[in-house]
Amino acid sequence: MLRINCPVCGTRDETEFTYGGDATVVRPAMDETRAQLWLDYVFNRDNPRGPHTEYWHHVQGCRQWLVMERNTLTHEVGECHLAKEAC
Amino acid sequence: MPDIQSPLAAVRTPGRFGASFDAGPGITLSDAPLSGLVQIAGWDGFETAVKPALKTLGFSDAGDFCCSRQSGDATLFRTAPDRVLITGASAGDVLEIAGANAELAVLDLSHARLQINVEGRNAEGLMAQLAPIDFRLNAMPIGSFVQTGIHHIGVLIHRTSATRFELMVPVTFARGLWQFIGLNAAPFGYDVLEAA
Amino acid sequence: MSHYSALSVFLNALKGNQNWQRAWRDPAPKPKYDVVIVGGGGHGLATAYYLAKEHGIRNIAVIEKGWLGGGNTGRNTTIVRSNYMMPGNTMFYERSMKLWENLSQDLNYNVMISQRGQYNLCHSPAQMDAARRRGNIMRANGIDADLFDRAEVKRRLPYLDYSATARFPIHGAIFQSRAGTARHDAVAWGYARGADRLGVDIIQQCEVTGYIWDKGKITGVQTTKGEIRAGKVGLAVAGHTGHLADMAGLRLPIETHALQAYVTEPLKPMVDPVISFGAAHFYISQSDKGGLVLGGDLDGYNSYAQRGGLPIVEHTLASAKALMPSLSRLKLLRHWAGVMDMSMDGSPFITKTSVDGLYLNGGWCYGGFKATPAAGWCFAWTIAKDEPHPDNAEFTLNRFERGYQIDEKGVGPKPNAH
Amino acid sequence: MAGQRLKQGGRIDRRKTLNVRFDGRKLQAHPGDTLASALIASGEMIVARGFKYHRARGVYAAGSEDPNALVHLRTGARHEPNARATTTQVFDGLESFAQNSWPDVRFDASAGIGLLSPFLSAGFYYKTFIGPFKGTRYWMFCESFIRKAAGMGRAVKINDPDNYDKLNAFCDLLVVGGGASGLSAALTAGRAGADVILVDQDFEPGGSLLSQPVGEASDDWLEDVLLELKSLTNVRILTRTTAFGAYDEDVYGLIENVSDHLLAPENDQPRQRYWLVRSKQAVLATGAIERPLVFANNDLPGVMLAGAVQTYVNRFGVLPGQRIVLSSNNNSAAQVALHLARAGADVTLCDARPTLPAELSDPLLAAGVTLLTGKLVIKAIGRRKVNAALIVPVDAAGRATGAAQKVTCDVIGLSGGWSPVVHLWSQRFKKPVFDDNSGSFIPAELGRETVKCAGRMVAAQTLADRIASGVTAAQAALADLSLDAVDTSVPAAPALPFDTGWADDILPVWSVTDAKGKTLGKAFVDIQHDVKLTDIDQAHREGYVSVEHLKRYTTSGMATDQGKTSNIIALARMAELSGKTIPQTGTTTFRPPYTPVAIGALVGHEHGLHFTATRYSPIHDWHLAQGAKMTEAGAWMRPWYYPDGSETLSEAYRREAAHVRQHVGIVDVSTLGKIAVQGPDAAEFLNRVYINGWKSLKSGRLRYGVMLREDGYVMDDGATACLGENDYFMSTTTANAARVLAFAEHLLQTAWKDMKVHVTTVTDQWAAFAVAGPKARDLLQSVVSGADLSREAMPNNHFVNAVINGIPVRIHRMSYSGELAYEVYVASGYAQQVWNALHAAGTPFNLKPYGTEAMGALRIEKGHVAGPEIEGRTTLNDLGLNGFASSKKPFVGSVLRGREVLTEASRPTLVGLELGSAQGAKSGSLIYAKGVAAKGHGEGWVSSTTWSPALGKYIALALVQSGKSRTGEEVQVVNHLENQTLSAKIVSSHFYDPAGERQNA
Repeated sequence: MLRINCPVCGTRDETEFTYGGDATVVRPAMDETRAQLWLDYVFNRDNPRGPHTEYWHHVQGCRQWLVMERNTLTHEVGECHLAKEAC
Repeated sequence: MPDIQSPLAAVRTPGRFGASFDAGPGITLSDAPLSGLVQIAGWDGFETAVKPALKTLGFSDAGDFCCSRQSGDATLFRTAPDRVLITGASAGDVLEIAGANAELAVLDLSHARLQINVEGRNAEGLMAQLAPIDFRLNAMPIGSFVQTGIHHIGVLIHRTSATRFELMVPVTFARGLWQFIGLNAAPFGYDVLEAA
Repeated sequence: MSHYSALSVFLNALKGNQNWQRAWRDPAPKPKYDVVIVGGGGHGLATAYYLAKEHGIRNIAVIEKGWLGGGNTGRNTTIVRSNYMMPGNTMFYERSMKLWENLSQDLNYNVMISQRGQYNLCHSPAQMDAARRRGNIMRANGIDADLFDRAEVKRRLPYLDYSATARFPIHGAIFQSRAGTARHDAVAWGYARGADRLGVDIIQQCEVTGYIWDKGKITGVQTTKGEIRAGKVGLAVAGHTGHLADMAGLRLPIETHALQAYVTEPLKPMVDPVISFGAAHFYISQSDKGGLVLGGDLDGYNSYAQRGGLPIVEHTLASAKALMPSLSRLKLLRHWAGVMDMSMDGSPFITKTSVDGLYLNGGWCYGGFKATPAAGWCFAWTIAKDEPHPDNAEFTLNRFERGYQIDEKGVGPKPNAH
Repeated sequence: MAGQRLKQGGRIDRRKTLNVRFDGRKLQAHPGDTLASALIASGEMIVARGFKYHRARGVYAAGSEDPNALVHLRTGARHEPNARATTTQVFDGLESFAQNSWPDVRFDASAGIGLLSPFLSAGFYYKTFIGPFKGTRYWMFCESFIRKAAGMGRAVKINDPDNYDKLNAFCDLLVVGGGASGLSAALTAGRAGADVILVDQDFEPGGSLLSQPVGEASDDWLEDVLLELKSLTNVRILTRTTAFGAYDEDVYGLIENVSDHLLAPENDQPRQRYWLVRSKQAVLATGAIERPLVFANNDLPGVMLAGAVQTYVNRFGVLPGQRIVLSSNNNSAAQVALHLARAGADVTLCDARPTLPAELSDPLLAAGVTLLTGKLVIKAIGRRKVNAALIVPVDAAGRATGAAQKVTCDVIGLSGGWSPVVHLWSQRFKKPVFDDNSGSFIPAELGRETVKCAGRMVAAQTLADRIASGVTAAQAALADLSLDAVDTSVPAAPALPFDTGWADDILPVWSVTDAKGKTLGKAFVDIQHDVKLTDIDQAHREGYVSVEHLKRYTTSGMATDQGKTSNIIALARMAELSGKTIPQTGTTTFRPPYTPVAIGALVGHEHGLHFTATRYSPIHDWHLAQGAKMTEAGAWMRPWYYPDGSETLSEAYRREAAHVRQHVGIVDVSTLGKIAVQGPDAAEFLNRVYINGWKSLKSGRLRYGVMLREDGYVMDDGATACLGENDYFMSTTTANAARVLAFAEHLLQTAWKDMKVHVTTVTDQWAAFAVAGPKARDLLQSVVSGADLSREAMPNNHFVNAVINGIPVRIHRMSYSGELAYEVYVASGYAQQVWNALHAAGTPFNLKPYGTEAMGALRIEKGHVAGPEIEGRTTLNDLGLNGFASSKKPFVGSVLRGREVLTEASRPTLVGLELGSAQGAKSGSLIYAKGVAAKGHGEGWVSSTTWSPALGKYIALALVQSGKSRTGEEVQVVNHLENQTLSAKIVSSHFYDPAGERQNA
């Protein structure tokens, strides 16, 4: 059981959230027409074994999308902040 | 306007259920439609933008994420950095003033949720069976609220006294949740009150 | 090396079982092989076996960082089936099924392939329609399939929940009678022994730490047991594909996720076939030892940890009780997890890569175990001939660029949903 | 001789006798007994049969590590297989039965299978049953017998009548284990004010202290500590509670047996309660399990763990035998010998060590114990229970060095040292480390702050050490909690005779063999799975040397006890054979649960109708009252059809659909997803997520829109209304509502952060009804006020606010059925009133409700796509929706939809099929050209089918390769599964009123 430290709601069970995958991929601008950039965004992942920056959506809480650091090998969770406030 | 119809009409049977104890049932369950529920949302500068609207209800600011604010019959919940929910009959009073501000988005949700009240000496114990939250008084003091899941459905839970929790649940899930809460309440013994 | 048979068991028993020989050798790695397969699971061992058997390439090493079959080969729910609908999948999995059907004889090792059948339950008219499409494609491709209505399912599986309180009533099921289970560990051991008998060196406790490069081409691997040169290097490292691909500079359409499996205490026979619930991701079968083997959803987030959490345990067991309410008082004995390469469309890769000398077998999602024979067979073909067999022609890495997503579920590029 | 109840002693209440039965035979049982102690007290030596060879088995241990005493418990719906007698607290009316035996556990017909054991050695299955035949039939034939023979308990297929509660708990400190160290930890933390949960699997706290004789000094210690703990309101003590798993982020799963010690749960209490504990810190004080020694016939009833014999004597007042031989390699058996001698047994203690220090041997000799040093039991003698022990002098490896002597006895108690219970720790942190001093695996020092270990689990030996380690662990936890330990003066450890532990001077012997290393008969490592020492040897010979291979090849450690007493022995044997140390050989990974957990316990109340939450329309009860047949649509229940009398589905939907075309019908579409899209950038947002343009949509209008996934395939469709400049009302399909909302939030919060848009679900706020049919306008106009619904005032794709019976509604004009149609939106709390008003007003217009099946028929007649067509693999072009896509702007999916395969001309595209036959096609049938063999994947498939009341024939929607260009072609529609081959003509998917005159009426 992961416990996710939502900046709005506090630390909560993972069951209140849905997972959104790798948060380091950057959605191309709307007017971007190069397919490769879209392919990278939609399909390709670093998939690291170790520290991972990932999206979580607090669907049963504040409905904010969060960006959280988590180790994929140990499941240790780290920093978590609002996706809106992430750079 | 006619009465708001409860989604529990067919499943709420007033009476006494579950375990029996000398001290009487540990739980009392009841429900009530929300007399008003309004969401105000905004963007950067939300806290400033929303102030005038909140002021009309007597709230000084948008509040914080853990505790409700009370003013008259209105209760304010800061549900997200850029959102508040206001319940109470007077909540609708903000629709006009907030609606006039393009930096705010207002929404009447008064039919979207039903209030289910969990009350009694075992209220904390029952709540602990329902949601993954620490409901003990020191962790969740009177006036605090949480948005969480019961039976995997998003709900807002407001503690209004040491022994009372008010649950705002989506009306279309209310019927099933009510039954689910009843199953969980059986070991404490519970009374179901007449419709409000 | 001794041949296995009832007679050999009998004769050995008379001698107090003292004369059994090693099932496979424990050689030191040679400096160079024609082919090095990284990964000593079912897929890697099968690849080596078929390279040697079908293509006459016998100077092969299989390198395993731990113990043979210690990855997903030894962690799955042992189900074997060929009920795939998408072009690109259908015939591949049917090849696998056909190989399974004679694998014990081929390997002279009883992998206990038991075709007790699989039911995929349908809980709505829409699911019945989807099942009909799948079943028709199977039939039209020479694969057995039957569609049963509720009454027939109830007759065959009377112990499921047909009551008025079933949250998702059973409308019917699609059935593949040739589906079933195999003894998962035996598959790794049988292929290992088979490959070893054909001269393949199986090297355990040997971890790949890097590649040997020559002018942009991979010409071997660096390992904890030293450098091993190779004409070709094939990866068959389910769950760790991303990690080994990363060392070769490849970024893949794969996320690694943990999938849990569960077994109950052993019970006298109660569930003969494999049964898949249609209202949630859940399936059940009973092992020969008597344990009910349960499978469910992914934990849902990237993980290499080989352990899962309680939320999915709860959900899986709730599905079990929803399907078969009488399971309630039976006891869960053990739950564990494997790490899966979840690809972006739920289908695998058996392909050359953009790096010369490097071949990839991965992205198996949940499907890896049942694919073992065909994956080995097709990967061997691809490595030996430098081109795919028609059965794995679509399992390329560039299919996303082309837009050919082999998406059996139609959920799109969401790895944890396949 | 068999076991018997002592006249005095034990922590049982002799004044009360409970009615407890085993295979129908009445047992002597008192409150405080376990089923196992009652069995022993009643002379029931054979309580089970072995898994493979059906050898007689007796009670072996006194806790959850027992490999043998598995029984059927209770009858009827509360029947439970594989229940462990050693942890079953007796109750009045308990019925238990032997399992895996026939006709009787004492005379099992299958016992003869043991003669075949040489042929059933390790890996036997892998080498046989391969057969000379092709295929799998031969194996499956053999397997059918193997399956019947295997398994242990028998399950009943009756629903469980009991309830299970799930409880979410939080605490500062979870202490697992209520023995001396756990109690000390809990007390230390409790005094400091920490919020503590202390759990113990037993029904009484005390751990091994309960195995001390009643009246021993440890009783006072226990009483004092428990008294103080119970007085602390910040300490929760849970007995009968097993911590079965340790999970990430310091989450622990516990099972509390609330009612299992009763005949049935009482007063609406649950059978069990599943605690999900989030603990900031944990002290694991889970104790240790005694290890046996392996020798020939070590599975005979009467062979037990030495500590278990002590427990039965001291805790339960049961002497398992009168003549007891103890076989030991460490100091811990000395105390056992002393207590047994005091209880009146004739005791012989064999110790592998050549000499014992005088402080041990003198008191033992004084108590009348016969001491045989440098000797161990090499064979248990007896047919169905122990009659004698064969004892030999041994060397340090356990090999016989001289002649054997036979000692008559009825119990052989074993102590090969102890294994700390590292299971929970290992579940989280993987591999424990080997401690040479104690010869056991203990938790590694990881520097992990949140989990501390104490007591025997870290190989603390004396009671004083164990208490001290509990205090130390709690202090460390308190420090990490930033709490001060106020008073650490836990009551001092009482002095116990021979309080020695097992580590000092242990001689690590694992098995006892002859001089050549052979056992003198079957010697079991894993007693439950019938894995013999020779099986381990054979696995080694065949190269299955890694621990995991060993385990899987021999099945050692994989039984219901998960090898609690056997894993270390198998490992030690493999180490010995490989010439390696134990740590070099490895250790297995421990998996949850620690002890088996009832499936129902983890399910709680989420079963039956509450398996998942159900969603009901505000007028659900009306549908039921009308006799509607309901159907599941995702979480929702929807009316499928409203049978008139005995109508079938087929009859009802045809009538309902025809009625809509002829008169007017009403369907509850409250399930549609509804999303408020608000803010200054709302129009731009819609412009991005929909394929079509939105900038021009005026207030009061609505528009159909289609959304793609990021990869360019169609995701969803629906209509969106412009309520005001910054205010839109989006509708989605029922199935995709949650997904669309989450996707919109994702885009706004991660990619388009500067857009001023909020999306909020309003699905619950609004009920919606579609009123469709030629008389729809007349009906609505007759009941609404404040709105002109005339064709001129309100054309298609417009909406208007109006009032029905004083209730505000919003009326959208748009048609899914192809008829003149409106959607009436009303706040859900008023939905029933408005629905009733529409029905009341509808009588003159012959208004009838229709269900989802008729709705489907109508939309198929119109060629509208729905779930079967938007199935996740279809493109805009496939579905004939390309025309909606704007070429002037980018939108979600607009680049990737241009990929090669997505734009191939030959892709299957949406067409209509007209069936000439008297039979309809079935969805999921495949399409083939005429005259072509119906093989392969086909040229397309049938996605939706119906009888068309309007056209008077069967029609279907299908996706067919190059579909549009094949209009007019006759094709085969093949349903292999149901032996149906039909002929159909490809037509436009717009079957009915393609010009849309009816909906524009």
